[in-house]
Amino acid sequence: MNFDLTDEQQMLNDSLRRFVTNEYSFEKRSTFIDAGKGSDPQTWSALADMGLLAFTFPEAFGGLDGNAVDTMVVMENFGRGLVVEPYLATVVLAGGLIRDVGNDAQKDEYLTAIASGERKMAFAHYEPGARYNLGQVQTTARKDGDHFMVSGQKTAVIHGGQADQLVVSARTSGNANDERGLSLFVVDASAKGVKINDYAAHDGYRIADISFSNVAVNADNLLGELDQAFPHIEKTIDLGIAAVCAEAVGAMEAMNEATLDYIKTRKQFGVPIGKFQVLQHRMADMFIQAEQSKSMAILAASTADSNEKAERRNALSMTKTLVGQGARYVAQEGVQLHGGMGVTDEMFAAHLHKRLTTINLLFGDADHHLAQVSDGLLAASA
Amino acid sequence: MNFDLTDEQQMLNDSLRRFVTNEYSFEKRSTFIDAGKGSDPQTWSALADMGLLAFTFPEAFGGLDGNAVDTMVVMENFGRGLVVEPYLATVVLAGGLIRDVGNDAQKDEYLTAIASGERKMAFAHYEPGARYNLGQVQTTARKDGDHFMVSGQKTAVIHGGQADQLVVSARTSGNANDERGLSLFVVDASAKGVKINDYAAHDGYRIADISFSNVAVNADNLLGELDQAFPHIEKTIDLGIAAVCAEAVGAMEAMNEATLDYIKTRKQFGVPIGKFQVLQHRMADMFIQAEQSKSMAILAASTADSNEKAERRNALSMTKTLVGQGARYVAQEGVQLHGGMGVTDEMFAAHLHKRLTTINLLFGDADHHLAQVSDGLLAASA
Amino acid sequence: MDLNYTPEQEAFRADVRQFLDDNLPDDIRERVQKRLRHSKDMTQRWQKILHEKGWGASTWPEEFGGTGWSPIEQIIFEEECALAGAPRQLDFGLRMVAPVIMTFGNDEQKKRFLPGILSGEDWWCQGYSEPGSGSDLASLRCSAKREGDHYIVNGQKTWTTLGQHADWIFCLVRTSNDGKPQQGISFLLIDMNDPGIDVKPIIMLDGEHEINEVYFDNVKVPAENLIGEENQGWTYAKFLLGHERTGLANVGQWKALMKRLKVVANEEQDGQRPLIENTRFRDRLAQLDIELRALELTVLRVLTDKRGPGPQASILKIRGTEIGQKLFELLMEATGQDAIAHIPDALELDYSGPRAGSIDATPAAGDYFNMRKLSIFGGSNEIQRNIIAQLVLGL
Amino acid sequence: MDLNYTPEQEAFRADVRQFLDDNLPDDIRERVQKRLRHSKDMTQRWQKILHEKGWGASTWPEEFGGTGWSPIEQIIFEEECALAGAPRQLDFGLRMVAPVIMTFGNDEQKKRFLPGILSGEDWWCQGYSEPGSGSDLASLRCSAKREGDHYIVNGQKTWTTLGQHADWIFCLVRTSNDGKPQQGISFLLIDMNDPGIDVKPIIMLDGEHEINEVYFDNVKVPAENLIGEENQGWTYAKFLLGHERTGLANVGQWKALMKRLKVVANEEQDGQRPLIENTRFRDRLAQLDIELRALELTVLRVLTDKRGPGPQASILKIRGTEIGQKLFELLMEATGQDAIAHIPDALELDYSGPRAGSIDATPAAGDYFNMRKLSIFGGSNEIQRNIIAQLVLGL
Repeated sequence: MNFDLTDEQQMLNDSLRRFVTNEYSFEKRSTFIDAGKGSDPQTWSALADMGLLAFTFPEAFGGLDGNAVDTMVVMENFGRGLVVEPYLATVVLAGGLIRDVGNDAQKDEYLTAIASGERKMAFAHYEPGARYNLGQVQTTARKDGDHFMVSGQKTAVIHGGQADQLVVSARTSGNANDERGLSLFVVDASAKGVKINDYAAHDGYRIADISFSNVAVNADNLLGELDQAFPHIEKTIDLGIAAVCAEAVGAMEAMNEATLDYIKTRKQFGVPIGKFQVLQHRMADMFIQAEQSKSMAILAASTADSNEKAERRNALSMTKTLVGQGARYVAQEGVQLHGGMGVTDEMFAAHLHKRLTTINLLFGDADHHLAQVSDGLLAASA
Repeated sequence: MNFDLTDEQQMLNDSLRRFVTNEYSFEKRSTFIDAGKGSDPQTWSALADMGLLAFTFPEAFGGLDGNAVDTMVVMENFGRGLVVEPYLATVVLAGGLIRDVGNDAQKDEYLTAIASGERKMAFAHYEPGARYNLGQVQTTARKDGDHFMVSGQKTAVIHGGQADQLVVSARTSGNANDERGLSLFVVDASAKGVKINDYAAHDGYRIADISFSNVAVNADNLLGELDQAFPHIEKTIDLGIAAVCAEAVGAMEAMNEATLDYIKTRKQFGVPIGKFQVLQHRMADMFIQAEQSKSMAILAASTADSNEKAERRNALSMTKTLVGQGARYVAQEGVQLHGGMGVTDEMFAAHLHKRLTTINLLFGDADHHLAQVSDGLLAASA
Repeated sequence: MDLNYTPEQEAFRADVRQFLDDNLPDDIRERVQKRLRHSKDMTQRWQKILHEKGWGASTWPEEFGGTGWSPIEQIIFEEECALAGAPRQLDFGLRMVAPVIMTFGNDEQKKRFLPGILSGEDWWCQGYSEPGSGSDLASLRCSAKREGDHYIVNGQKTWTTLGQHADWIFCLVRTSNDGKPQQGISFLLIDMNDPGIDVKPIIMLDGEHEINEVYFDNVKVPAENLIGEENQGWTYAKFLLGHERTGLANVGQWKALMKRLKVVANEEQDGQRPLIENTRFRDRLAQLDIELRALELTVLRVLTDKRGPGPQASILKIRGTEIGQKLFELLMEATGQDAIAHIPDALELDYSGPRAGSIDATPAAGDYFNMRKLSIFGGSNEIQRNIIAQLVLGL
Repeated sequence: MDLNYTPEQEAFRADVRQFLDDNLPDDIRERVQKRLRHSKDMTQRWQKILHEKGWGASTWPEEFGGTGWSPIEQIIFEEECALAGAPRQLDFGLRMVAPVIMTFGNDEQKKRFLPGILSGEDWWCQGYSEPGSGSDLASLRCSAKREGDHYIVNGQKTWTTLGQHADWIFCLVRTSNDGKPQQGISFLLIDMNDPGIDVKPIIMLDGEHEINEVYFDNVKVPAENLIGEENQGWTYAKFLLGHERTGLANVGQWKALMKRLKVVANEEQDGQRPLIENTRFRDRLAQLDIELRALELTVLRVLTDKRGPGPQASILKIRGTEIGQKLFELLMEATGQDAIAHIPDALELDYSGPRAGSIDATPAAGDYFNMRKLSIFGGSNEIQRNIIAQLVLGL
């Protein structure tokens, strides 16, 4: 039982902390977002140069065999600086799937290109009306000679508009809500029949709705086994949950620092407002929430790579619940303690607020995951 | 639309306030409780003399045709002084049922005796394992000549051990959870086969578990129509809910006054602790909770007499939810703000805490009633 | 005690509803009900329509052209307007500066300013807060020096909501530095077209332009624009804050929003079922429904209390803003991941491009972010709790 | 980073569990698991059994007869003891006065007092709070005047938990009125059998006798019972408070209680189904399960932090007590109306009379009431938040 980072992780952490502090100022970030590209080429290649894009890939494909704890270190720092690069989409989600179920040829093609920064990818899974139910897939892939014809709608695809290729889940058998019968395909974003509505997101990310209309996908682009994708989708979402929970912890800590700084300097009635006991206790509770969330984000990162499904899903749902609630508390109170300044777009706190809020909506909100844990209790008692 | 008490209600309120203040001190109350009788003869006859025990009965039987708003006025004052007399059991519950479904002979026998203070009654309805589900009745009444033979278990009978007669719900047809098939009987507490386990309650009341083993009940003692008791049971419980919610409001106001008084006088670090902003805001929230609860207790009292079942039950469940939550908040914070003193039995605040806590457990707790409101939303949307 | 509306009140409600059916323009209704971006034009058009009916000022006495309605009638009117999708009337003129002018202004000022407020021709904004003086309003520094029959105003105001549209601003200005900070404050009405006034937008966290900074550089204001007596402005400001808090309960709007939220919960899908069948979501909806009912009854209790709304009005501000924020939070969570996309163009009525999810998802997150202001502006909820503790509880 | 216990730690856990299986007396286990009234005898018997095994003091270094266990081993031990139904060891001796004696006492004092604590023969209680000095501990007035080789103690202590059983009391006493209030305080050990000591019960809101007032009337205490230096007691008290807070997280006990709560949720009926099938109840159980897991991990993080537990320990006290209170609240609500009956006799093991509802209902409400103390005693949670604000956040 120990909570220490390895020396390598500590180094990674330190260099990322420096990078975010020195190279990713709030002002720079704003210009990146205003450019509307979903990724800043210089930043992305800097991340590639740091080896970050390959860290969690197998050594054979240029990586370091990193795990979810490494991802936690990365995402926590991204959270502190609100880095909006497509790391989650490309490396954690799409890259993670290819790493976990791709064949060697696919790994060679995609992981290497991701690692070098040449290629961006995204994971198109959620569908309109599915809400957070992972098995609810109506997009179909119909076998047609040596192709699959993919048709359907995907929604809330993180950085879907910036991806060169999309990993798409589609139904190859079964009914709309069946867990069996799902398969994964790598689809070119530029393929005929792919239509992407790319939106800015409130949090500075990009997010897309994507429709597939009889898109012809070569059978070679089937990722993993036919009909067997569901457990891999679950695991990938769990990796995503662990990643955004770590990001939330970084953003909570940044919010707490910004707020603490603000209430120590901002004066009302002749004294710094941090002298008011009500704000002190509120700040103490924000601190407690961040610490509790950090503990759970560690649990999530330590469990997300596991293949023991029930235990893993329970730990991840516990984490997403607590972090979602903690993020909401810290986001709301952080703005409240900033007073009027907190609701202006010029304050970093406002942007931390927005990201913390949307993290709760990603991969299932606190209510959704509390229900998972709760129903797990029922199953355990049966 | 008006929230004013009538002149009669205002007079009732004033005289009760005086009675509770002058005749029902905390010290006296303790001696009444220690006596273990569940009712103090002098107090009970004083209430009878004030006409209180008859207020809500028909004029023809010595009453004043009062309504649930009158009961609210009474119970709010009882809440302020934590009066532990069997008013709720005798007048509101058992008396209310006899008033609503009894025939003239029954009314003449029981209401007149209740009004004069000669007779106490209780309503035995809830059963072991039923929790707050009103239709869950397994006690049976089997017709046998001109008698019914009653057998079964009742639990949490408020002042059941002090009653001369019990109004007992029993199944005369149907299955355990059917709403149809329930009937009501007046049963002598001293009848053969009635076994009463009379307990002190944490809040100073008395509460009993009662078993019926082939108790012979004369067919004349059937109250209302055979098999048709359920809607009357519901309405009686609603009257009970309105009553205890009013009581809770009185107790919350008393808790707020006691706490305010305490934090204005108790000094720490050289100043009254009421000068600490955190306690000020906590006190403000206690005040807000009491005001919101009061608004809902008025709604409950104004609706409890209605025969429009869906609307009435929804209003009562809304009220019990909000008052249950408010009572919990005020009870917990009241003790917390009293510090160490708050957890000692010598403080009035401790007793307010206990009564506010048990009120949440009577007739369905906040969770139970929130579920009723919630499921009502689903029904309304269908 | 009778919680039913009287037959007269019900008849009044029917009249209001009929009027709204007949007169509320469809485009305005649609903008409001879809929670799209509001415009100056829609607010002014609607005010004009109300004014023509004689309903321009539901809270004013008849002598000034108001309706002379009772508090209950005002509430019924507001509720029906909100449920029908009428835009909120502009508080700054109708409910803020007007009561001050009526109570403390002279006859000339009443004649000059009230008609423009009533007709909606004059757009008013508020000049209270300054950088560094938010909750601590009395520390304000924007100065007005008397020079002959004018005041020369210098300084800055901030958080000026909708100031970009304004014809007039009512300001608290410092006319003296003697005595306590509260004692040297005056209440001045300033023409926004005066030379030396500069309005700069502040962008809110939802990306919208709703608030502003207003700079005064040697602005010459006729002395006849001073309300009441010099250095007595604090008294008028406190009077006004009392008025503001009662309105902030916002029950009518929240009821309209709750109604919409229930529709949304039926329309949004949660996999194989409508969201309303999700027990956890529905329980939160039910909880909020209960809290809103308690707030509504408390507002009615306070407004019908013969003693009038005292500092207890702070309760309404606190609960009203808390409930409003939770409503917007639930609306956002109801639309889930669809709420994340930020499509500013889609907040216009003529938008026909793609949008993420349903029409309810479009404004959901932006509104949630924007509404964080509710517990901050108009006297933060911390200040309101201080008021309760000090003025109601005597702590 | 590895959240698994090492094989050595797992082996240690198995040893502890085996020992508990073999040695924890059934009657004691039953009392604890049924949450019946605790007795002095059961605490002392169990301490004796542990002492004979060499496990009398899991938190002490070996040189004083402790186990010398690592923090993780201590946690495993506590958790297994709680899960098995062992009674809580008496903190006042083992975890409060003992560390002070070890750190600040002289060799004579160590030899004299530690063995009795370890064996459980000496029952200790705490004399800190006084009427009027609760959270503001430094304002205490109970005086000790030096006369020759004795101190003469006069004054009153209160909130003295289990003082009715005590052989010894460790007291903060005022030995000087010079300087700041903190500067004149000394740390004195007093024999409860000394003439002039009077113990009066305070009945808690659950009706139980657990705390006391202790009066000192010219009590003659040998000067050799002074710990460390005169007037330096405040330093030792602060040291001790740090120790107390870490223990207050109580994770082992809460895990045992959570386990029981899950059983209760399966056993209690909600009409036609077990309570666990009630979604609303189960969701609250799940929420608490999550919070407890977060607390557990935070405790482990703090305890394995090489920098040691600083003022962050206040988090553990706050969350530990909040979670404990919620557990008892849920236990009470699980048993519903059955919890209302108050049957003091049924808290004894040999009770065979009637009881309302299940065995879990008997102590449910009383425990809930009693546990309100958790957020008040040992430095109220308000004080803990002050500590975080001031010492951790620098406010």
